[in-house]
Amino acid sequence: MSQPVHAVEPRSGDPKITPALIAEHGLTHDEYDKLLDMLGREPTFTELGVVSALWSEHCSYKHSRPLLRTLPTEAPYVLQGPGENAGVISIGDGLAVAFKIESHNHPSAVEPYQGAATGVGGILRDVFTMGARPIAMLNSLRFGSLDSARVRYLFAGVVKGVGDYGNCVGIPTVAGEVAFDPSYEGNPLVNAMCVGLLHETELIRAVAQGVGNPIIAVGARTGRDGINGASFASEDLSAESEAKRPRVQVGDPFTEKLLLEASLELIRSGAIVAIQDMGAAGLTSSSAEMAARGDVGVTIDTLKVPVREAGMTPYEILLSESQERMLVVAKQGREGEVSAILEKWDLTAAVIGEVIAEPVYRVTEGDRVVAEFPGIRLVTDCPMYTPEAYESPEVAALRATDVSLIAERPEERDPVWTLTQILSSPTIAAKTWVHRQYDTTVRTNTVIGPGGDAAVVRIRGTDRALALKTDCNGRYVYLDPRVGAQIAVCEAARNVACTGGRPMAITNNLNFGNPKRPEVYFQLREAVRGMGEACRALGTPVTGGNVSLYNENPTGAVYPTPVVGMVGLIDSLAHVTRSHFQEEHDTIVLLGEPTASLGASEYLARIHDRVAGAPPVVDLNDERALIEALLDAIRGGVVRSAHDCSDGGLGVALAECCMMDRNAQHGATVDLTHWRELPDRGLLFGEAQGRVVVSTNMPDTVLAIAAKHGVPARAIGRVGPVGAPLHITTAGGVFTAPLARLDEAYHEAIPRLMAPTAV
Amino acid sequence: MKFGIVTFPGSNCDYDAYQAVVEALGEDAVYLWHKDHDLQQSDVIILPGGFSYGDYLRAGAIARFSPVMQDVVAFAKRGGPVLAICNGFQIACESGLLPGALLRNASLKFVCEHVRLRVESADTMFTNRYTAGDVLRVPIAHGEGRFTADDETLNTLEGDGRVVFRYVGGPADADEWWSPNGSMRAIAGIVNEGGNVLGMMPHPERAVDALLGSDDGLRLFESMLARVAV
Amino acid sequence: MNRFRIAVHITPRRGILDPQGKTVAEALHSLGFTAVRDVHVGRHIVVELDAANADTAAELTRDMCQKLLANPVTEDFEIAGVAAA
Amino acid sequence: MNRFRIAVHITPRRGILDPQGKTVAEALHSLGFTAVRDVHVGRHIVVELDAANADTAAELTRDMCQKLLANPVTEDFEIAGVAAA
Ligand SMILES: Nc1ncnc2c1ncn2[C@@H]1O[C@H](COP(=O)(O)OP(=O)(O)O)[C@@H](O)[C@H]1O
Ligand SMILES: [Mg+2]
Repeated sequence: MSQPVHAVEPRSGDPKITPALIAEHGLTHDEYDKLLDMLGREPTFTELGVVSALWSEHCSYKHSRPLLRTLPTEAPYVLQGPGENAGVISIGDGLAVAFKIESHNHPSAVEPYQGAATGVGGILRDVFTMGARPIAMLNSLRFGSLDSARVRYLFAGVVKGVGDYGNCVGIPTVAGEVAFDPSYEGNPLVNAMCVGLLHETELIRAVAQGVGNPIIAVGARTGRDGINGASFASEDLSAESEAKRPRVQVGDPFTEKLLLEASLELIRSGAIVAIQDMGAAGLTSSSAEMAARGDVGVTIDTLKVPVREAGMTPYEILLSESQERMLVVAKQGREGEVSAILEKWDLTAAVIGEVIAEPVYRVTEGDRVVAEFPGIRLVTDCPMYTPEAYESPEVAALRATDVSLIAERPEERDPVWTLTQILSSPTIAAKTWVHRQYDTTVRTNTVIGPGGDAAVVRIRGTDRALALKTDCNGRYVYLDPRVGAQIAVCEAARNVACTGGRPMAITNNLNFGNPKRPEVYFQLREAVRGMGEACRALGTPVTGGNVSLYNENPTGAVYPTPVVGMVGLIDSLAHVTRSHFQEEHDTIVLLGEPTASLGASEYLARIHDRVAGAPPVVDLNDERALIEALLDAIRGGVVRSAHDCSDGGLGVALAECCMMDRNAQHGATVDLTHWRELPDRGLLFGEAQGRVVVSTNMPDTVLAIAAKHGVPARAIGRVGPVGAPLHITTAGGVFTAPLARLDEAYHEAIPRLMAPTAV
Repeated sequence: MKFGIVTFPGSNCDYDAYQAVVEALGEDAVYLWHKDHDLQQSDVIILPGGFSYGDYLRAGAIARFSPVMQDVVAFAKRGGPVLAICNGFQIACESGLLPGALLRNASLKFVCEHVRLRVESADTMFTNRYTAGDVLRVPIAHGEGRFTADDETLNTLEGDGRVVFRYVGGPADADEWWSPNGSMRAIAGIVNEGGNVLGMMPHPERAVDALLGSDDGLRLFESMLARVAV
Repeated sequence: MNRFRIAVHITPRRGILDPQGKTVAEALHSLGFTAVRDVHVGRHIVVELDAANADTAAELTRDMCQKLLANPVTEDFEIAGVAAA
Repeated sequence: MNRFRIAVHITPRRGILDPQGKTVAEALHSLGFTAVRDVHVGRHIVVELDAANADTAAELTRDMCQKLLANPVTEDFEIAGVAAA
């Protein structure tokens, strides 16, 4: 039953509504019919723009929402689940953590530096608009092969953009991942995650309320930046979107820093009821979403919006994606306080509208109405789609390949050669070239920064800390979306547990191709299913996330990449555990069991240039037991270091334990002959899940704790002196890897590849 | 003793300096607002790190004109102790409190890591709790830290023992000069002629807690306690 | 072959936000330069190269701007002058 | 009062290491621009202001350079052009 909507005269100078114009705005026939039905008349140009933005994939999640509804979102400590600017969990003592991840893939493909920088800016605003002070950033990046000059340009630009923005605002970037694979050529993935801290009492939601309350635009002026950016982010990358370059936006981290301080002061002042970032589809989506959440009407006068350029139309003002802007709903009569706080920070505030009783979304230009919709239907009437889905037969065939038949290369007779080859694969190699450009220590809470498993950030005034990590192996998800997504959750949880953290909750970023292609929608559906299963099994609800579809380029879709951002809680700073060996003579214990499986491994990709086989099987109950056992042992004070086995398998994990920290490199002597029935390459480089390499001075206690949890465990060797080599004995014989060789392979690989790149 | 920490628009290590003084050192600290002409009777002024005015144009070039800087300069001319860290060092150079300039890192990249700093002079109000030759582990995090000055200035600095900290720890030899940012003569920190203004790119306030990797910076703050009359 | 010195101006594209220019303009105002209306900060690049004549030198430089010196997404460039060096 | 557009060049003083120029030169070589001998990167600042005439406009701008736009320790500046805007 559509409410009556006033007739709205077309604005002189605006284009006529034609089928071509409708198509240009990305509306299908059905969607346009829905619009006509909602309005009961033909839309104006402004209204068409508003709807095209709000009903774009980016704003409406029209292809993913039905799937996202299946994810677990609840736990006693979840204060805010999906649907807000960020998720929020309680961590005790009246403290809470707000966190969310966001993608800026398409903008970064076009302009890596600004694309990445503005991505960081957006996610920062999502977190501080919840009333939280950002305390840590993470980033999850995917690129094509570094052999390509264009890819090196994208990689260098993205890393600089992430760094410059976060460094300037003064938030440490403490963890992340970077992987390289030809499938991301031309369509890099740039996901940024922000974690903030707040008092539960300071939590504020972006819900417009209170008839008569003024709506205030805060921060930077509105320019013609990124108009239609939201629909831009919902299209395949193509020659056309190359032509859309001027839509790229420029970030201003300096203004962001002022906005951050001003916003937190505003929220603490109690003078406002709601605040939201003007992100994708700028003023349009922020105002419409806040109104919908509060089920109220709003009216906005575009003439009152502070603009950067003369002659901007309502259409442009509504859809501009100029950065560093906020929309605030203030308490009636307290506008003065609001502008006083903004003046203190040299920022501008302008009342541009108000909350009204009438259930309409109305935009005026002065006193003439240029757009009017029946309230929340603008948001709620967006069509939802469940496209056809089936698995690509090629992928099924690849998964079915018996990779054990792939013949070894002659060089592999020397396992040290194989090991160094894998260590120097850019996906495995140290990412110091990246995080050396990030301020990892500002705010003086970073206990463990980049370079181990998860990052550890202490909570001042308590004895506790957060453990943070993003993870996803796109190759696994490509070969088996459901299992691959389960593994992404498990690996993130394992990384968190290795530092002594109890996995609490996740945010996630679903980076997929064009959902209208059945094999892509299949990947999306199965990955979300697997993610949900793993989150249920590990008791880590999903508190929010982001969906980025149409990650394609003329050469095809990227690997389906559901990035998991995990937040864990460390109960006592005494439990903080590092991943590299600490003390000579400590016993090395392997928790979990190796298998022969080489499917989907880095070994196959790097040594044999093959992407094939089934990803490692993952048993969610075993993963849970492993985490419990590990945390018991850590809390019992018997674990000196813990490092999970992931990409590259046990061989890489052991090498990393020896030399990942260049300030303290220990050798080790390891005996794996217990698994003599396994082929060496499976034993050393297979990526069996559910494994952690622990070093301890009390092995019996560790083994007993593992047994209690039903986790297979075995002492496999001892930590050697500083600078000694890594000796490994297998059924195939003994080999000795000098640390210098491992160090060189692991630490110099990316610097060497990036050397020729100018800034 | 009371530390006044200036907050410029874009400062982001003011909080770290505050925590170092209050939590690690156990002294008083107040934030000083850039628009005010009020140092609130502070005994020591800290110009903290960050990106004042976004480091636009040149790091420190705009902040130097903040109202509070007139008072800070006057305070320094009266011999008042000023600790200028990172962006604070850049501001101090721009405002003439210290000689030279801090240019974009030779690598053209922002660099964040723990570096080794050698104490070149223990005979300043900022370093009397160290011994010359001590090698400290202190974080750096900057994109424009390449200390640059003409030879005459450099020679004077060396001659007068005003080079306080130097980057060392070359891959080959731990004592070898080795600058992560291309600074001339590997200079990491200097004092003014009066010895009461210290400018340094590394962050002593981030090195006051072993849990975070080093507490080698704490003695710098303790040195001021020892020497500055209250 | 002759040696030429070519000056190139790289400027933020009009309409695209220039936070640096904006901040500098505000700083100039607070310094009392109230007559200032607008400021834009770009790069001034001087390239010295060998070429047969001034035209080819300029041609080469234009090519460099497109390939490397200017960001085609956010910046405009202009060959400001070609002089024999 | 008239509106003027003044272009200012701010260049790293000769003798002071210009890593950016060096890196750009190398990058140009690796892109095949082998004729490039040398590159220097400075700032190109465009100031728009109101003044009675071109001379006072230039005067004002010179003053801005001395006060803020250029660093006397490491940079030279030059008023490159004054145009009516
Ligand atoms: N883009 C990045 N930004 C910050 N830290 C990163 C980034 N990429 C990798 N790291 C850090 O490098 C270390 C190794 O990363 P990764 O190989 O993903 O670990 P794991 O295999 O245990 O998941 C981690 O500490 C991670 O946080
Ligand atoms: Mg790990």
